[in-house]
Amino acid sequence: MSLEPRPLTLSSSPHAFAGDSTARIMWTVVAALAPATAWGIYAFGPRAAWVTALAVAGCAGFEAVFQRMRGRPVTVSDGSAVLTGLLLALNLPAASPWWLVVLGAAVAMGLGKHVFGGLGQNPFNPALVARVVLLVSFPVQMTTWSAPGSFLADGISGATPLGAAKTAVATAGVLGPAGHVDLWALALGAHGGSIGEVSAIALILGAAVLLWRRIIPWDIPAAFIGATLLVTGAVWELHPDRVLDPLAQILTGGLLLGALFMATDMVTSPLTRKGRWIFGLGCGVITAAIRLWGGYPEGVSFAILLMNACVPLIDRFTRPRKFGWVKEAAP
Amino acid sequence: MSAGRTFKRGGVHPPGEKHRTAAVAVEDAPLPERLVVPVSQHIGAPARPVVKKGDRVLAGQVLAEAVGFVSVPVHAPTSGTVRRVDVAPHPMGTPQPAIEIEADGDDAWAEPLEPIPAPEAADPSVLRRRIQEAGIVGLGGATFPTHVKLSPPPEATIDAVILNGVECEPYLTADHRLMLEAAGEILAGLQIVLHLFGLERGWVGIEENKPDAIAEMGRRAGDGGWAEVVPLEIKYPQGAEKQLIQAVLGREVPSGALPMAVGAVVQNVATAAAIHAAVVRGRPLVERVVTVTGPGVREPKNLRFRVGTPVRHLVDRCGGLTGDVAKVVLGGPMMGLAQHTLDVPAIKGTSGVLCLTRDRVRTAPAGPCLRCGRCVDACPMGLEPTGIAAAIGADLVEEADRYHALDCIECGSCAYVCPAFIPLVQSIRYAKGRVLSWRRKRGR
Amino acid sequence: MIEAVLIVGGLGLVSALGLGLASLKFRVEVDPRVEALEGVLPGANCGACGYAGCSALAKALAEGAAEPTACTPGGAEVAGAIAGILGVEAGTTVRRIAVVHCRGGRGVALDKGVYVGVPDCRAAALVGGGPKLCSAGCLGLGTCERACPFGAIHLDGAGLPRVAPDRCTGCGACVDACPKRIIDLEPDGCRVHVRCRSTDRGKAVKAVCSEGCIGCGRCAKACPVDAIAMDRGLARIDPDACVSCGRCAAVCPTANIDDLVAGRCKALIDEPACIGCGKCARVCPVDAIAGERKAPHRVDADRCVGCGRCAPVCPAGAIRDGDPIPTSVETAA
Amino acid sequence: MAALGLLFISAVLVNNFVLSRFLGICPFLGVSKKTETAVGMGLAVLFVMTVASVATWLIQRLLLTPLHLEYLQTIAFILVIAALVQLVEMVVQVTSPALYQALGIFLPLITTNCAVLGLAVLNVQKGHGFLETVVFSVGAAAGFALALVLFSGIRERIAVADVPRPFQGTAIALVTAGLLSLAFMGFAGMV
Repeated sequence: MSLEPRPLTLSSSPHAFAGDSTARIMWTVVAALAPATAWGIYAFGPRAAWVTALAVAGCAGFEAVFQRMRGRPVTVSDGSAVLTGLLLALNLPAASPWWLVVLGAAVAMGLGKHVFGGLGQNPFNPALVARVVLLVSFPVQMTTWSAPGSFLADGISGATPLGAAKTAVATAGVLGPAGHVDLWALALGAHGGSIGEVSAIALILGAAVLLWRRIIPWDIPAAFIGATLLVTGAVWELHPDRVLDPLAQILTGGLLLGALFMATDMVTSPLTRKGRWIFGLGCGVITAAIRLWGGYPEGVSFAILLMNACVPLIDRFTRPRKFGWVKEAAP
Repeated sequence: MSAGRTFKRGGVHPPGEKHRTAAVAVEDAPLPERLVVPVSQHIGAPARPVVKKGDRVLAGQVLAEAVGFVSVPVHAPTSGTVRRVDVAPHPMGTPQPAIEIEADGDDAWAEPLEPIPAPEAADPSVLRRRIQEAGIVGLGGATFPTHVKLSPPPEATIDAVILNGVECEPYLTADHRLMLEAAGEILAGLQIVLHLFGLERGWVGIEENKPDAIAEMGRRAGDGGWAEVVPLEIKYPQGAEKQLIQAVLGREVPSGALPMAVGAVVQNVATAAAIHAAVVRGRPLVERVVTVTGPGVREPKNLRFRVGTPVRHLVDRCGGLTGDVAKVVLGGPMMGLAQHTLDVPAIKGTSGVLCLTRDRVRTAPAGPCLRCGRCVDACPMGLEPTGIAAAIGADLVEEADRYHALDCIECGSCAYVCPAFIPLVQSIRYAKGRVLSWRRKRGR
Repeated sequence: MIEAVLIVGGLGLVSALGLGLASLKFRVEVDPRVEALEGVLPGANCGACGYAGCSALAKALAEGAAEPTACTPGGAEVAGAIAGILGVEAGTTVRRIAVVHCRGGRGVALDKGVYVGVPDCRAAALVGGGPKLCSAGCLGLGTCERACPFGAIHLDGAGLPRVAPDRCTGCGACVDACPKRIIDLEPDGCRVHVRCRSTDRGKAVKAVCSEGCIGCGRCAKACPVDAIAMDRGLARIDPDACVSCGRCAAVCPTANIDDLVAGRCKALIDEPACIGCGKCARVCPVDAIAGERKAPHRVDADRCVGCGRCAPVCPAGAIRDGDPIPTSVETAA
Repeated sequence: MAALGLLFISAVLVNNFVLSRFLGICPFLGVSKKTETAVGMGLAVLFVMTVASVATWLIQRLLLTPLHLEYLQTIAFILVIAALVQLVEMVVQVTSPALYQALGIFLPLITTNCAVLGLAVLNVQKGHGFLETVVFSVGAAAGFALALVLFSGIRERIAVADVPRPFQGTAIALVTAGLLSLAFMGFAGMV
């Protein structure tokens, strides 16, 4: 006789699972950011490590606090807060004062995430919400860039190539020396900027893993980068003396970090492939527009937030074609 | 890349897990001492019992008769004495009326239905009646009465008959073995179905993970071209009716419609074999092949059993359970029903007995949806499972309807891929019920 | 100054003319009563009336498609207001409240196994009928609690729903929400309930639940007014006939029957005050009151079940509480 | 032509009436629960804004300024707007009773909508010509509709989210509106 194992598990079908989990996805993305983080710490020194640690710990801490306040299980171990913290840190200048980082973590977790009910329910990318709140509230601290290699990171030197270009055009009307950028230095990460955005190579390396593991879709980065390239390229053709060349546009600022790691955030990007293309294109066009004509030198964060806001509508109008429906009824 | 045809949208690739039993020949399960034969083993009106406690019955004798058109009779699986006509455990979970038979061990058969040795000369209405009399239902697991499927309304034109030998559910090999061991009967069944519609030519869809079955069926079908064996790419749910029709014929069954809307009829291979047995040999449907498998079973096997045999009896025949079984499923892992006890009867629709060990059973609670979109990509019906689940979770029935919850075929692909462990199929099944009652209420 | 007046006046005139013309073209008949009706309805949109929310009911009321008493949660007050607006007579409404017919909470009714899935009774019922071995039992996942628009239902420690009678409006949202159909609306007057819906045999019930109705029939025998009928092994109390005497609860061997009456007393007639009208005798369900017309009546204390129906009908106020009747709980203790 | 284009973009994005000038918050919060309603409201506002600003511009140019009655601006403008809103209300009630129901009190409230009046006043203050008035008005109304529709999409998502109790309802709507406004700050300095 077969002894009955008691009690048996009762659940609806299916009874087999692909094996991926939220925690695994989050931690994989965290791991994929390791090269960019490492480069940031190498380039900007221990100060960058301190900011990173503070942001990560801050987000994890606030996540726990807010979850406990709501009487929900604390899910710091799923890695989502750690990921937000890491992304926030990578978006901050290495010279950020401690209070800026902690405030950013609080804003990311509070206003960005838990006000909306926590993981999966926030319409905007929490790290970007924090970055933009800090940027408009503390523009000086948020744009005090350190030059890589200045291991003291005291905020005396360094402007981002985009910032330099904007200032040059604003003051002299032409790029002048600000137009001479070394593409290789940009790719490697030897220029000013926030901790995680400077090294294109490190970012691409990490994103390659995510693309291969299908954790991020390729459509969003492709559309995002493509659109930026196209718009800035077209304007560069007309005014090469006032606009950085399109390749430099891709390699500078937060574009790669944004396109590969922020715009691809599952929670705040569209569900379907068509939607992801629209989303990516929108991000690219807005980024280019802000960079070319806006008051801010960099537009990636704003662009992604703006497109985040469009996601519900995009989803609504890019429903997948249902099987057996020749023509989709009104959405 | 696979050369096989397949359906266009969605689908997943769960590990096959068929190695345990694919090479194990079908074995007859010995008769149990007691059999519990539910009167409801099909979709439609439950059969009405015509025997009472104490009656002697012979194998093949009618125990309960069909009630109406969408219903089939239930036959005695072996000879013995009726011990009880009462509610008894049922694979669906809630106890249902059943006839309990104490087997006498003789397995004496009643007079068979009159054999029709030359079905190609018989009148289609006679054949359809025979298929109902024999209690034949779809053996793929849906258990829809076969004669109903074979009786389209006069305005429908059927021009394609497809036999479903896909067996896309992981673990299961019952149809695979049947195609290897009874290819002739299956094809004879196909011939009868083709005759019913006055057709010359049919298709047999088989996934490419069964090359031996493809070869065997192809060999038996011969060169006449009347039965085309179609190799299909390995992708779940290839065996779902609408997906199979699209894979084989390239036709898309409209939402809410039956396959006959595109002129197609799909029958499982085991059903075809049962049709052959019922027509040519006059045998009612009282037995089928089941795959008893999973990491929790000592010696996984393909067993031919009599309807009403307790699952416990089948598991015992396979060496019993290993220690840490945590879930018992009737059917396959993607669409099967979890059981709370082994004391349920295996019935006409039981294609598998799957015993999963603790390490394969998920008990972690569901997390919030990450909107990763994997369920949307996986859904073969082009639905947004997460949208339906979220809508019904917030009690927005109308919203769930707008998401076309009713189109869901409950294949399980969405929940299979969900990294947040959300029981999407259960949510959607629930949503379907709510949408239906909401529509009824609105219609009022 | 004059220009100002002219300009503003002229603009007003032009607008008024334009609007006047437009209103001729775009005329819509609105029944002003609809708005008034919406005003008196509770606005909870509970759906108890069978319409999609209060405004839908208001429309139906104005069209005469619904009765003034259609809003059960609103009770007599709202019905009166509606009748006033519509200018009709309001019917009477009997106050009904939700009653849960199961006491198979945790530790009382056995589970089939470990349920993993959507934490909702209706969804859980789709997984093999739900995680309880008793197929008629409460699944305890709180769907009724969430369905109640008035916060009148809460799960207790054993996972069983408890109805707060003062908050329940009898809207029936929980009745529709329960997949096991174990919640009914019953007249508020009936305070004794069979808390089981299983029609299984006694043995089968005992195997899965220690407090289910096993169909022994003792309650039916004990009932002085024949309000209990045995239906396929399940006792059912007819709430209209029940006098809430609690005798059934006292004899139930599985303590399944709930007796919500706090304390009962035998009726006692103050003989000098009795005017001998006989009203009390007519309402007594157990014929415990007798007496000659115009002469003082007496209560047969052995027969009296303490239902309390006589006291309110006495025009002389001559009936008061006599000896207390021990409740079933005290009997059990 | 280019100037008009810039004026339009400025009105839609850079100086969005709702998200940058914080005008018309009442309907923005009131009728943004469903996208369908938001679209209806957006169209109604588009109509009222365009016609009202044209009408008020004409009144200002042809009556008030020549007669030196500028002090009557507010009352005259409100009169015109109110009449227009009445007209829209009648049309909507006939053509789409469902939308009329959904818009509820917010439809007549367009009358006192500061966005409409603000637009009319802005047109005068900025000394816009007729064509500029039309373009600016359509742009402003389009910006209002855009913000409203975007916001409604997000709110539909929030409706099924597990928002903490103290934030449910208007609170979370205001938080979201704030974040949306923050995102629109990216356009600052563009024109």
